[in-house]
Parts: sequence; C-alpha cells; structure tokens
Amino acid sequence: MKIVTAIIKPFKLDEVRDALTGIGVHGLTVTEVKGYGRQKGHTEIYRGAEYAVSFLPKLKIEVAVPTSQVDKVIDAITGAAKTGQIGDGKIFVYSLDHAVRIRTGETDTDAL
Amino acid sequence: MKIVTAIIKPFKLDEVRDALTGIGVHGLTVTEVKGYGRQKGHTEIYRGAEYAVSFLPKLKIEVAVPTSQVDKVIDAITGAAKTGQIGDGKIFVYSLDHAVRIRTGETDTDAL
Amino acid sequence: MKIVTAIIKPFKLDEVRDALTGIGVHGLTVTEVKGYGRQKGHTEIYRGAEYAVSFLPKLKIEVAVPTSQVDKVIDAITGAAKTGQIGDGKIFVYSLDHAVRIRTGETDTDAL
Amino acid sequence: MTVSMLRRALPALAVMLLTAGPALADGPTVDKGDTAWMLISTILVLLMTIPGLALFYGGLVRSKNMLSVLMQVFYCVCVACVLWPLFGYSMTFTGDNAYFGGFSKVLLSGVTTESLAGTFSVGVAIPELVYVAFQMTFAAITVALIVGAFAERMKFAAVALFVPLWLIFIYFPIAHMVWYWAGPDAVAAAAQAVHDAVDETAKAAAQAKLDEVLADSGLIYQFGAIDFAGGTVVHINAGIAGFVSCLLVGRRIGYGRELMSPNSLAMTMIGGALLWVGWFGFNAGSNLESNAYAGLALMNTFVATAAAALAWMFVEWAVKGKASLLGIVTGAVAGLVAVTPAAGFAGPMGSIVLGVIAGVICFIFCSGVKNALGYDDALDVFGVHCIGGIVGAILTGILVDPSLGGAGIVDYTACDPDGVCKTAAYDMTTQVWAQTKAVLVSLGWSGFGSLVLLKLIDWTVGLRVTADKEREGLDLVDHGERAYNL
Amino acid sequence: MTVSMLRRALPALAVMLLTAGPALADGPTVDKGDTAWMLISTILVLLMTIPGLALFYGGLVRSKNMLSVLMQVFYCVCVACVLWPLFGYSMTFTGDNAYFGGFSKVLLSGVTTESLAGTFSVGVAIPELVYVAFQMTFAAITVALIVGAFAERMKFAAVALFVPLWLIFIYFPIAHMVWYWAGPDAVAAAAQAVHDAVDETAKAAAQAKLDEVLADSGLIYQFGAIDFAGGTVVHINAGIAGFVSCLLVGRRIGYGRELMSPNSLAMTMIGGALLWVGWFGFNAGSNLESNAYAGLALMNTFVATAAAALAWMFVEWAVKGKASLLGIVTGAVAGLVAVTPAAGFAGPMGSIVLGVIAGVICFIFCSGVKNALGYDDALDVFGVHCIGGIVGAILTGILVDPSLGGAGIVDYTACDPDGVCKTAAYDMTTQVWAQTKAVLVSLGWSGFGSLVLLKLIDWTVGLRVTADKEREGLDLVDHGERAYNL
Amino acid sequence: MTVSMLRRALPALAVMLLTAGPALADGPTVDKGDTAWMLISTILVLLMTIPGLALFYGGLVRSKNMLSVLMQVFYCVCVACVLWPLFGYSMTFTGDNAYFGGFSKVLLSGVTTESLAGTFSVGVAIPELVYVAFQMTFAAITVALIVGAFAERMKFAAVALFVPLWLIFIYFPIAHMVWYWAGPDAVAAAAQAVHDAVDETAKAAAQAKLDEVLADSGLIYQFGAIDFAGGTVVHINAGIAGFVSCLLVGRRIGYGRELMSPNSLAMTMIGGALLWVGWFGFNAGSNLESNAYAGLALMNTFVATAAAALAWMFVEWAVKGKASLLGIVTGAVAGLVAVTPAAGFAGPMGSIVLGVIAGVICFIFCSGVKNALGYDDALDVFGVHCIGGIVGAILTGILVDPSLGGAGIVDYTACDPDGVCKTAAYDMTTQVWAQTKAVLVSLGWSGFGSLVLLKLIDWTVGLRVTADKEREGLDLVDHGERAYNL
Ligand SMILES: Nc1ncnc2c1ncn2[C@@H]1O[C@H](COP(=O)(O)OP(=O)(O)O)[C@@H](O)[C@H]1O
Ligand SMILES: Nc1ncnc2c1ncn2[C@@H]1O[C@H](COP(=O)(O)OP(=O)(O)O)[C@@H](O)[C@H]1O
Ligand SMILES: Nc1ncnc2c1ncn2[C@@H]1O[C@H](COP(=O)(O)OP(=O)(O)O)[C@@H](O)[C@H]1O
Repeated sequence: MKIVTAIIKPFKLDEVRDALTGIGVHGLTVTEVKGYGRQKGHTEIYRGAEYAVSFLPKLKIEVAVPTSQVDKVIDAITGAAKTGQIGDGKIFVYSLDHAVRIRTGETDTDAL
Repeated sequence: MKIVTAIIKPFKLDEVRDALTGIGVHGLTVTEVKGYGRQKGHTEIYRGAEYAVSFLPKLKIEVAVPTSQVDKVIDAITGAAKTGQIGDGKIFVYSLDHAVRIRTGETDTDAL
Repeated sequence: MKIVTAIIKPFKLDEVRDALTGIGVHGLTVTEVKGYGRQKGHTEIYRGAEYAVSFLPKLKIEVAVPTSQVDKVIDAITGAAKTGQIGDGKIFVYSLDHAVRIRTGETDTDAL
Repeated sequence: MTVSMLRRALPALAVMLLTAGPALADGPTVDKGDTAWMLISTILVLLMTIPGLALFYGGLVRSKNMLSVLMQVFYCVCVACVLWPLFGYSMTFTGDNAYFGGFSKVLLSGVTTESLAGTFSVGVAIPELVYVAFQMTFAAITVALIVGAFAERMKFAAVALFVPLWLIFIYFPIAHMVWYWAGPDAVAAAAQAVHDAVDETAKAAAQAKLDEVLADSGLIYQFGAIDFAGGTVVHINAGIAGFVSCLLVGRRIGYGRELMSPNSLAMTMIGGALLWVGWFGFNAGSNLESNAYAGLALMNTFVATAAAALAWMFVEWAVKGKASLLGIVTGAVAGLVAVTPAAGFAGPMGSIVLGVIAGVICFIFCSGVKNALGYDDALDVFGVHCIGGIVGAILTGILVDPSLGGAGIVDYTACDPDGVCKTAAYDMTTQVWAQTKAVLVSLGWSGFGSLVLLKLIDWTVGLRVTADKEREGLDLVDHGERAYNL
Repeated sequence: MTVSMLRRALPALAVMLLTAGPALADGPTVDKGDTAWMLISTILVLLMTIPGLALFYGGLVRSKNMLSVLMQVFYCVCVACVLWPLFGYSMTFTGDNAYFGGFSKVLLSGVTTESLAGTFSVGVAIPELVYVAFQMTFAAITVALIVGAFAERMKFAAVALFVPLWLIFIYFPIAHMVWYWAGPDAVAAAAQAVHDAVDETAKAAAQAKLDEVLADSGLIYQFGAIDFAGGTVVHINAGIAGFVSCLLVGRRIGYGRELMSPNSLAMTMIGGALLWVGWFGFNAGSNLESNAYAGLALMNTFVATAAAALAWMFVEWAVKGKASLLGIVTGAVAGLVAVTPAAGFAGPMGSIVLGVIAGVICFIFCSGVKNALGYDDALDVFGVHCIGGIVGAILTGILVDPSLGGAGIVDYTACDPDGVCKTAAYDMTTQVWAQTKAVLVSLGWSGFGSLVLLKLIDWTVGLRVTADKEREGLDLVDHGERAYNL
Repeated sequence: MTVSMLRRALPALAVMLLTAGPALADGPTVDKGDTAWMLISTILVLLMTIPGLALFYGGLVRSKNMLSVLMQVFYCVCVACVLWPLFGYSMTFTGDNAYFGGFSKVLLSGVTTESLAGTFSVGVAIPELVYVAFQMTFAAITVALIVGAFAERMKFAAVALFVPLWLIFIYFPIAHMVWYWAGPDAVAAAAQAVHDAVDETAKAAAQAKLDEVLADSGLIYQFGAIDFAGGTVVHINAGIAGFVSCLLVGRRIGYGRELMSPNSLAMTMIGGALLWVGWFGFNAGSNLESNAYAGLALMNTFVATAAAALAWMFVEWAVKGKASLLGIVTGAVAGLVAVTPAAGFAGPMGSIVLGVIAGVICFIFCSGVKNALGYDDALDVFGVHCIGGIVGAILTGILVDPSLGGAGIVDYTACDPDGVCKTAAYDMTTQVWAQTKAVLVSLGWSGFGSLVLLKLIDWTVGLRVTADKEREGLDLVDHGERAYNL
C-alpha cells in the first residue's frame, strides 16, 4: 500500500475529489497547510507596517491506496489540480506498512 | 521506528491520549483535518443555497514509537477511538528512518 | 528522496525558513498542529471551570529533499529551532518513493 | 395597605382624573423630553438583548453551538414582540385581581396615539404606545435570559414551545403582581378627595374609594416591596427558571471532564459591554421620566457595575492567581443585576457597596457552590441572575434608607395639590421583610411553574437532543448552519 | 392636487411664515425634546449602517472577501457624508422642479445654528443642521445597501466611482421626487389665507398662491404617494440598483456549484440586530418629533419585524426542515424593510399582518425565485430590499386606512388656526394607485440610471476583477489585508 | 483676563445666583430635553469605550494578546467609574487653585437629585448627577486610550497600578486646568452687577468681584484656550502618555521583523464604527444642551470624520498602491480626534478642511515618521491621538473665526438680562497662541508625569513580562484564557 499526498491549490479541492471518486477512491483526508515555494506571495500593509507574506494557503490531500492504484491516483490528481501556473503543487508518494479500520479492525487493503 | 497515524473522531481525543499514556507513550502530535469517506455528511442551507457537505471534521494523531511498540499502540488507539459507527477512522503505519530531538540532538529511539 | 518533518515552536518558523533557504532548499509546507509531550501546558479558567491544557501549539514543517541533503537539512533545522528548553520539538525523516510536480509533470528530484 | 407607594409600576391612564389640584386639574402633561428618553430607553433594552445578551451568552458556548444560542435569544425577542401586543400587555397591565391581569386591552384595543400612561410623578404622563413598547422589551429580555441555563443541549423544538408558554404562565403574572397598580395620579387624587371631604360621610366614602384604588394592584406590589427596574420580575424570575431547567434537562455530555472552551471571549466581552450600555435604558428608563432620578439611576448603574466588576476581578486574582476578562465582565453583569431593583432608590455610595457585595457573592456561587453541587447551569443564569437578583432585592430594602444616602420611598397618599409628594416613613425590618416576601413568591411561582411547563414539553416533544446530535452540535443539527468558516 | 398632504417630507424653513393663527403667528417653536430625539435618531441611522449593515453583509461572504464588504460600506458612508453638505442636501431639498432640486444651499449656505426645518406638525420645527445630518445618514445607508448585490467580485476602483455617481444621479433626484415639498406651515398658511380672504379677487389670488405652494414639490410627492421613512427612496431604489448591478457584473466564479459559506453568521447576527436597533432612528426618527406618532412608528417597527422574522422561520422550518439563524434574521430585515413606508401610518395589528406577508414573500424570492432565475444577487439586495420595499409600499396604501386601524393621512389644507389638522378622506384605490406609480417611477429611474452608470464604469475602469484575483479574494487583492489571523 | 469666556467647562451650581435679569432671577431652568440628551450622550461615551475602543484596539493585536487588550480597556472603565465618584469629580470640578481641584465634593457629598450643573447658556442647567456621570465617562475613555501604546507586552499588574495613578496625578489635574471655571451664570451675574452698580465704590467692588469670579478657573482655561470636547484633556493628554509609555516599556520582541498580523480587522472595524457612533455623545454631548449647537457639533463630527477617512484612504491608495480598510477606519478616527476641540466652534466647511488635513498628517506620522524613528507605539496612540489632537487644537483656534464660517466665542461678561450673550472679538494670533500654550502645558504635564509614574512602577512591580511570556501571549500568561476556540 502507498499513501499519495498532494499539496494543491485550495479551490481545486472539489475537482480533485471528483476525479478520485471517478476512479473508485472513496476515502481521503484533507489538511489546511501553508506552502512556501516558487510562487510569489503577497504584501500585507497594516498602517506603517509592510510585510511580504511568502506562505500561501494550500490544501494537503492524503489518500491511502493499494500500490497497484498509485499511478491512476497520481494521474487523476494531476489532471484535476493542474492550472499550469506556478504553485500548482506537488505529489509525494510514501510506502504504507500497515492500515487498520478502527470501527471493524479490518487491516491493510481491506481497511482502505 | 514507526510512525502510527490515526484519523479519529474529534471528541475521542482525550480518551485516545489517556490510552496512550496508559501504555507509556508520552508524546504525540495532533492535526485538525477534514475527512471524506463512507460517513454521510450534512446539509448546510444559507437562504436559497443548499449544499451537501461531505467533509467532516476529524483529528489526525501522529505517534512515533519503536517498532516493538507498534501493536500495543494500535490496540490502544483502536480501543479508545472505537464507537462502532461509520466514520470511526483509520490507522496508518509508516516506517520512520530517523528521529532527532531538537533540544538535545539525541537521535532515533532516544529522541522519542 | 526523503521527507524531513519537523515539529517546532511556532515563533521559530521564520528562522527555520531562513536557515533552509540558506542551504538552498526553496520549498516547504507548514501545518499548524498541537503537540503533547514533556513540555508543561497551562491552565485555563472559565468562571468555575478549571482545566489543565496539555496540548500546545506547534508547527509541523515538511521538506522533501534528495537523500544526499538530509543531514544538511537536519542540521539547519536543529540550529534554527533550538532554544534549549523543553518543547523544542522533533525531527522525523521518512523515505519518499516518488515525487511529482503537478504543473509540469516532472518527477522525483526534478519535482522538488 | 396605607403604606408607601412605589415609584416603579404602571400608572393607569391619567386622563381619568378630573378632580384634584393644579397638577391634575387639566389632566397630566406630556413632555417631549420624557418621550424622547423613553423612546431611546426602549431601543437600548433591545440593544441589550440583541446583540448584547445573545453575544454575552453565545461567546461562551463551544463553537458548534454558537448559532443555536444566538438563534434562541433572537427567537425569544420575536415571540415576546408578537405576544405582547396581542395579549401580553393586557394580561400584565390591566386590573383584574392580584395575580394576573385582564383582557380589556387585547390586540392593544384602546391604545392609540391619544392614550397616555402615567409616570411616577403626579400629573406627568408619556404616550401609552411608548410605554407598551418599553415594557415589551422587558418581557423579551427576561425570557431570553433563561436560555443560558440549558444551552448546548436543549432541542430547538422544545425551546420554541417553552418560550411562549413561559411568557404566558410565568412572566405576565409575575410582572402583574409586581408592577400593576392604579398609578400616582389615581392614588393622589383619591387621597386628595379624602382630604377635601367636608363631612364624616363624605370622608368615609372617599376613604373607601382610596382603599379601593390602593387595592387595585398586584400581590407583590401590595407587600410594599420595591423594585426599581425589575430585580424580581426579570432576574430572580428568569434565574430560578434557568435553575429548574438545567436540572431537568440534565448535564451536558462531558461536563466537568472535558474543557468546554468558550468559542470567543471577544464576543462575550462585546455582549457584556452592550449589556452595560443597554442596561441604562433598562434602569434609568424605568424612571419613565427624563429627570434627576433618571440621572441617579444612571449614576448607580455605572458605579455598582464597576464596583462589582473590580470586586470579582480582585477576588479572582487573589483566589485563582489570575484576573480574567471573563471574570471582570461577569462581575460587571452581577453588579448590573444587583443594582437593578436599587437603581433609583440607593445613593451612589450605597450602590458601590452593593456592587462589591454582589460581585463577591456571585463569584462564590459561580466558582464554588456550583461546582460543589454539580448542576450544569451552562452560562450561570442562576449564579448571576438569581443570586445577584436576590442580593439586590434584599439590599434595596436597606439602601433606600435616606439615612444611608438612599432616595426614600414616595408616599402618593401624601401629595400636595401641585403634585409634590412626601417621602414615606421608613422602617428597615418592614421593608426587608416585604422584599423577602417578594423574592419568595417569585422563586416559588417561577420555579414551580417552570417545572410544570418543562415536564409537559418533555412528555410531548422531548427536551433534549440525542447524544450523537449533542456531539455534532446544535448548529448543524437544529439549524443546518455553521458559525464560522474562517 | 388638492389631495392629502403627507407626513414625510422636508418642510421649508418655517420662519418665512408671518401670517396665520397662533400656532404660526410667532414662527414655529423648537422643543429640546424633539431636538434630542432627532440627534439620537441620526446617530442610530449611522449605527445601523456601520457597523450594522456592514456586519450583516460582511458575515455572509467568504472570509477572503470579508474586509472588502466592510470597506465598501464604510466608504459609502464617508462619500455620502462629504457630498451631502457640499451639494447633496441642496440638490435634494431645495425647490426647482419636480425631478431634481437646486443649488441654493450648496456648501450649506444659509444653513446656520439659527435656521430651522419644519416637522409634520404645523408650527413645530427642529434646527435645520439636525435635519441636514439626519437626512445625510439616509443617503449613506441607501447607497451602502447596493453593495450586497455585487459583493465578492467588483473591483474597488469601480465601486469607488459608482458610489458618488449613483448618489448624484439616482439618489438625490429620487429623494427630491418623494420628499420635497413646501412644508406644513407653508401649506397651512396658504390654505388659511384662502379661508381668510374677504372678497372674490382675494380668494382667487390666495387660491393661486395655495396651488403654487402645493405644486412646489417632487413628482412622486405630487402623486399623493405616502412613504413614512423611505420604502421607495431607500429600499426599492437600492434594491433595483442592486439587481441591475448583479446582472451586469455577472455571477461569481463557482456560483451554484461551490459552497460559499458565510465566514461568520455571528457577525451577520450582530449586524442584523444592529439594523433593527438602528432602524428605530430611521423609522421613528422620520416622524421628526418626539411624540406619540414616534411611539407608533417604534411599536410598528418592533412588531412587523418580529412577525416577519417568525414567519420566515416557521415557513423555512416547514419547507426545508430546519429553522436557521440566517433565516430568522433575514426575515427580521424583510420586516424592517416592509414596515419602513408604513411605520407611522399603519396600526400595530396591521403591522403584524404586514410583517407576516413580507416575511413569506421575501422567503419565496430568496429561496425560490432567485434560484429559478439564476441571477447572483450575492446578499439578496433585490429579494429583501426591493421586493420587501414593494410589498411595504403597496400595503402601506391599504394599512393607512383608519378603518383598518391605520393613522390616516393628514390634510394640511384643513388645519385650524392652532395648527390642528384634519385627516384627509381615504380611498383605497386612489391610494394604492398612487403607491404603485411611486414604485414604478423608482424602479424605472433607478434601474435605468444604474444601468447607464455601470456601463460607463465598465467601459472606463472595468467592473470586475480577473478570475485569479477573484479566487485569491478581494481583501488581499484590492486592500492588501486579511480579515482573520486567529 | 477680561477676554472671552468659553463654551466648554463646568459651570458652578447656578442656584447660588440670586441677582441678575429674568434669565437668572428665578434660578436656572432645567429642560427635560436637555436631560434626555445628556443621559444618552453619557451612555454613548460608554459605548464608544466598551465595546468601541476595546474592539478597535483589540482587533489589531495578535490573537494571543486580544483578551489582554479588551481586559485592560474594561478595567480602565471600571477604575474610572469608582474613583470618579469617590474623589475624582471633586478633584476636577471644585475650585481650589489653577492646577488642581479640592475635596469638598468627595464621596459626591452635596450632589443630590436637587443639585444642578450649569450649561454654556446663561440660566440653563442640567441635573448635577447627570453631569457627574457624563464627565466620568471622559475620564474612563482617556485613560483607556493609553493602553494601545504599550499593548502586547506590559504586565497586567503594572497596568492595574498605572491606571488609577494616572487618573489621579495626570487626568484630574489637566481636566481641572482646562475645564474648571465659575460657569456662565456666575460670570454673567457678576458682570451684570458691574453694569448695575450705581456709584464708583460699588462699581469697583463689583469689578473686583467679577475679577475674582473670572480668576476662579483652571490654568489653561485662563489662557483663553478653547477646547469643545476635550482635544487637549483627552487626546493630547493620553497620546503623549502613550508615547512615553511605549518608549519606557520598549519594543515588542520581533517588532519590525515579524509580521504582527491583526487578529481580526473585522473587530477593528466594529470598534472604529462604534467610536464614531459614540463620539457624537462625546462631541455633541459636550454642548450640554439639546439645541442647534449640538446639531452643529453633530454635523461637524460627521463631515470631518468622513473627510479624514477619505483623505487617508486616497493618500494611501496613491502612496502604497492599495486602499485598506484599516486605513479608512484609522483616518476616520484621526478625523474624530481632530474635530473634538473644534466640534461646536468650526463650521461644517471648515470641518471638512480640518478632516482632510488631519487625515493626511496622521497618515504621514503613522506610516512614515514612526518607522523612521523606530519607537513601537503598538496601536498608534501617539500618531493618531496626540498628533491628531494637536492638529485639531491649533486649527480650532483658526476655524472658530466667524469670517471662516466658525461659531465665534461667547463673551459671558457681555450678556443682556435675558441671558443672550455677545460674541467676543476674535484675533487669530491671540487665539492660536492660547491654543499652543494649552498644547504645551498638556504635553509637559502628562509627558513628564507619566514618565515618573511608569518609572515608579518599573522599580516596584516591573513594567514588562518576560520574553517567554511575551511569546506565549498575555492572554494565557496574565489572564488564563484564550480568545478564540473556533
Ligand atoms: N521541497 C518541498 N517540500 C515540501 N513541500 C514543497 C516543497 N516544494 C514545494 N512544496 C509545496 O508545494 C507548493 C507549490 O510549490 P511552488 O514551488 O510554489 O510551485 P510549483 O509546484 O508550481 O513548483 C508549495 O507552496 C509547497 O507547499
Ligand atoms: N483511503 C483513505 N485515505 C486516507 N484517508 C481515508 C481513506 N479512507 C478514509 N479515510 C479517512 O478516514 C475517515 C473515516 O472513513 P469512513 O469511510 O467515513 O469511515 P470508516 O472509518 O468507519 O470506514 C475519513 O473521514 C477519512 O478522513
Ligand atoms: N512520540 C512522539 N510522536 C509524535 N510527536 C511527538 C512525540 N513526542 C513528542 N512529539 C512532539 O514533539 C513536541 C515536543 O515534545 P516535548 O516532549 O514537549 O519536548 P522535547 O521535544 O523538548 O522533548 C510535542 O509537543 C509533540 O508535538
């Protein structure tokens, strides 16, 4: 099993979710994060104080899937999250040793 | 070493924490996340606009432990977080290559 | 490739970011988390209700880097995030199987 | 009851008076300054309720229940503002018997732009419509106060039923008992007639008439109890109803174990401050006239509140090690509650003392007694409003004493033909006993009545949401909304 | 137009009157109670706009656009408060023709601490400066209402241009058409002169003069339409402008697909409550005097609002399965809008009926019609203000009927020398038709005028931000700030 | 000092006057309209402080310090409301010498529902209790203003000590110096006596008496400086104290390097709007009467504020590229500050000019000068209140000029027996110099006095929390609470 983690632009969430359910992935977990990268931030001005804010709001999506599905998932996310502009984000894939569904105690791919 | 990650229902946090300290785990990190899965969401209505909200508030708990403790940790979390109803969440286990305690520079299991 | 994850004190973010850009790391992702560990929490009192709060605000920093850079990154984070007091946090290192830049489709180290 | 007449009550329409001295001969006068003051006082009491009370309460619950509290308070206001003109005003402020009013002004019949309501000065009136609106806001805030006790777990359907029922069976009767009387002009005119009577027979007839006028009043009024702006009717009344309801609905899941953090103490502070601001309409507006007594009530409402706030703050600092914002604000509200019955009766120095006492006692109740007894009065309706109200009611009986800087009690049976009245003789024991009886009757009626109403609702629609729903939060479950999307 | 004179309009300076009965002989009187009431009413209308309206609107948008809405409302207030004394007051409240005013009071020339403005009672005036300020706040809130329609996507530069232009070309003329007339003292004096004329020639001359005085008024005023506090001028006017603007600027990206969650319904509730609180200044203040009619307007503004709020709430509960806070608050605002033209004309029972009708109709528009037609009126400016305003305007023509408990319409051509005037004969068809014409003229002028202004702005600076900027949010893009850092 | 008498000061009790013309012969008159206006003005100043100022400030700090700011402002109000009746009123408004008052009214002795306070019109008074309360709110907000300068780092224990000390040693004396005088009735009666004196001896005696009456006033009052509502006493006074305190307590950790994002600009906007709303009580209330001059102050407070807000906004837009909400709101506050001394003296057009100047100058101070000098005046108490106050104080001396549309200065030594007084001759140089001296004395006394008090506190309990605690935030460290749990 693998965990596919994607950092995406927040307004792309619904499209990515739809793409994933389209390929049969019915579970995922989303975290609000701030990203720092090539994408330029903005400037905030509060009276005299001016600051360049370089952390931008992003969403992190985590999907646990059987290894066999990883490529399909990557394609689905890439397809849905891409705008072609700097800051579209990254996908990171890790190995997952073990998974458990708390409710039932089912493990590994049964738990996803 | 392993990292045990659990997605749980928010109101179960205190019980899970107590279960973990009960088996001698004294460190963990919690993140507020939104989960999408089998558990049905709710509908929000704002004047004319009606939306089915399918992302539900969950907590993600991360615990780094020596590999030997993984099963005890899984049991503790499962025991404490289970309500038996859909949406109780998942546990994911990853391998951890390396750990460092910033304060002291201690590494690996000493760092946990 | 590896993912270096660090749990740090929130006010150390800017220093850590600067240390990382100093060694040529130009991308990272930050999440607000709550940490439970040795560091003592505080007590909140609301009229008659008194509670010991043991979860403290922390930031989680995730940096994906080529394996060769891991030690430099750990040193940079440790150097910048250390105050020498309990609660400075931890660094966890995982293996990363795969990385993709959504915008371009570049993979692995090219994607970082 | 030949005893003192009280400043706080609804005088009957003064136009009925045709005899009496110059102040009354031509009917009462209406001053536009009084009208302006009463218009704005009415508006201030609304401000005090929404957004004031709503925020004071709303900020204290967990974010998942924030909107339910705001909603319930808003709903209380709307229900009161519809029931009041339909029949509430009539049931409260027309004569019938000592326990509840009549139906002669149902649908505001007879209340026009011409009709007047008396004040507490002989021969001075305000437009009755303004009086109706002013009193309406009191009904609204009183029922809204109760909401804090059963917050975070009562079904909205149950609340929706409870609010109108409580107004009808508890509030209207109690307000009638405390505030209904014939009014200064009627009393003064009847007393004047006794004085003017030329022979024995006439005197006896006039005396009988005077006794009748005096008897045309509510039960608690007849005790001789004084209550400037509603310590009994509003605070003790709502406070005990809250207490009963939190016992019946039961404790919140996790109460005492989980941290139930206020979602926004900033909102609570806004609410607390607006309560203070609006309370001037409540207290100084209860004078019904824009004169120095309104100024006295204003001043007392400033100083008692500030003193109670500081008292709570310093005691908390000493006892708990930290002075909290919630503490200073709650102390201020305790002071406001306590000074409500005393506002136009005590002197400013007496009010400072009153504030300090109320701040300390309410602190003890909310921090100590409540935990010891283990009831879950979520937002301290009992500890602040009922206890603060009782402290205020009893101490008002003492602080009104002119020898303690109090204003004394007007005796409307002893007015000269110009409408200037004497102050009644004051006896502390008598007065404190009258106050105590008023407290006991309110506690009994409202406590028992609320119990019956809640039991009825429990048997029909049920009081409480299921545990699952309580965990999810009332906002989503009952109202389909979330408070914050930041 | 020998027909009825209306309570709501600017009387000319009464000092010009030297003939007539006692009420007028010495010039009008100024009562400090009236002045106090109008000072506070003016302040209340500001409160209603900022923070009231700003929060009501601001809480409903997504958090990334929160500040832009607050900013736009604040900006509207500031622009109105500068343009009004410079020339707005003159353009609205001096005579010229039936469509727009003149320039004789530009830079407030002639408006001093000595000059007076008449009320709706013969011989009663208030300081003109207070009247100027009171009316200024009406201009401010009206233009601010429009902001809700194009929220979350209009460029600030476009808003910055639109606001002054709309005030100049739409608001000042419409306010002139509805509210400008010669005033009660002028009309009463001219009518008295007709009555006093000794021979035929004198009578004819006096009659000609009276006709001239009556003709010195705005177009809609001449229709005989009544509008106590600005249903036409404020709500229909702003509502249709909002409708046009949301069509022109187009739908928000994601409208209908994405959940655009209100960032804080708590803020919306604060705003809604402050709208209610401040609206008393608007409605009861529009009486210009602190008397029983202000009390009537106060009472109506309470009961219609409460009734509309409950109506919306219960209908929503029945139809959607849940009673929402946003629903009850929006219902309250719908009630406030609808009772605005009726406030001093309807009776309290009529106002309850009016509230229920307005609550239900506005619910249907906001929940049904809007979705069916698919326009993106972001904060329901059209559904609440335009529709509610139309319901109120038409029903005012019915509820003013004395036989329905209404106050009737004063006929200033039939006043006795003491300034007491008769009520005009009432005919429902005539009145409803007059109301309808007023509605149509407002819809036409404001709808068409707004279209032209917005097109002009679109061709010059452009109306809408780019898609990228809209996604990032106006707060950062236009103002460089973020609403929350919690 | 035979020069002009000023509108703004406490007149002594008018009952002492037994000689003089009709206006004075029977003692002063009390109008219920005036009383109503002053009651509500007092309430408005409280609204302006809590929640107004508290939110304006609170929204601007980081969320970890939000409650500490709210708490400090609330605490200031409570302390002022207890000290004022105890001895503050006496120390400010009884005669003793030119620098500080006496103790004859300690514990409000002699202040009853019978006692009166004069206004600025000969023969017109209000209940003294209302005056006491009104002035009390001024003490409360002034000391609360300082809090913004040392926000986010001062120990609460230090604040708790500083507030009462500053009131006693700085505020009461300065308020005495600026506002204490014998009152219009005393001056007019003494001048009348000079006029009525039949022979040389009598005239000399009467003149001596008049000189004595005129000399019975505070130092700055004797300069002939004018200050309608407290530009000097409130804003310059608090502003310079803030400046000194931010220098002494030092910069916040990370100041200039880290982004210290306002936790909620929405709260700041609510606060700013409520400041505006409440400021009418402050400025127009300072007229003490409900008449056309209150209307003038109302109007000026609208237009100067709006003009300053727009000035700041457009300058910021031009200079920084974006028009921010914080900018327009801060500009509005700068306008409010600047128009405070001018409110009843300038004309509306003059006030617009004043607003524009104040908006631009304060922008330069807050955006440029502060950064250049590097002091950490966290919430710009100095840049807005002290600088805005100085701009207003000086320009008031110019804009009062009747030839510039100003109201002129009343000369109470030249009143006719009906109480109508002449306007004093106006000389710009004299007046501006008087204003300048007033500014300098305030800056000196408050600046130096605050320095001494803060040093004393630093040596005893210490001014500043430790670095660790500052990082954790004052809310948890000092108050044991968190602002938000959303
Ligand atoms: N080395 C990295 N480790 C972790 N997260 C990264 C890294 N580089 C970029 N990111 C995340 O990806 C987001 C997008 O990266 P950015 O460089 O702005 O654009 P792009 O994805 O188009 O190359 C960043 O905001 C950050 O959250
Ligand atoms: N494939 C997955 N990858 C990551 N997270 C998942 C996945 N499936 C479920 N989750 C998380 O687990 C939570 C619970 O899952 P759900 O299907 O609702 O119920 P259950 O755990 O009872 O099967 C979800 O809300 C989501 O946060
Ligand atoms: N076993 C663990 N697994 C995951 N996170 C941990 C673990 N132990 C500690 N942490 C995280 O590290 C933070 C700091 O740990 P703590 O024990 O307080 O101090 P220190 O890092 O100085 O040992 C905690 O707040 C928590 O977020």
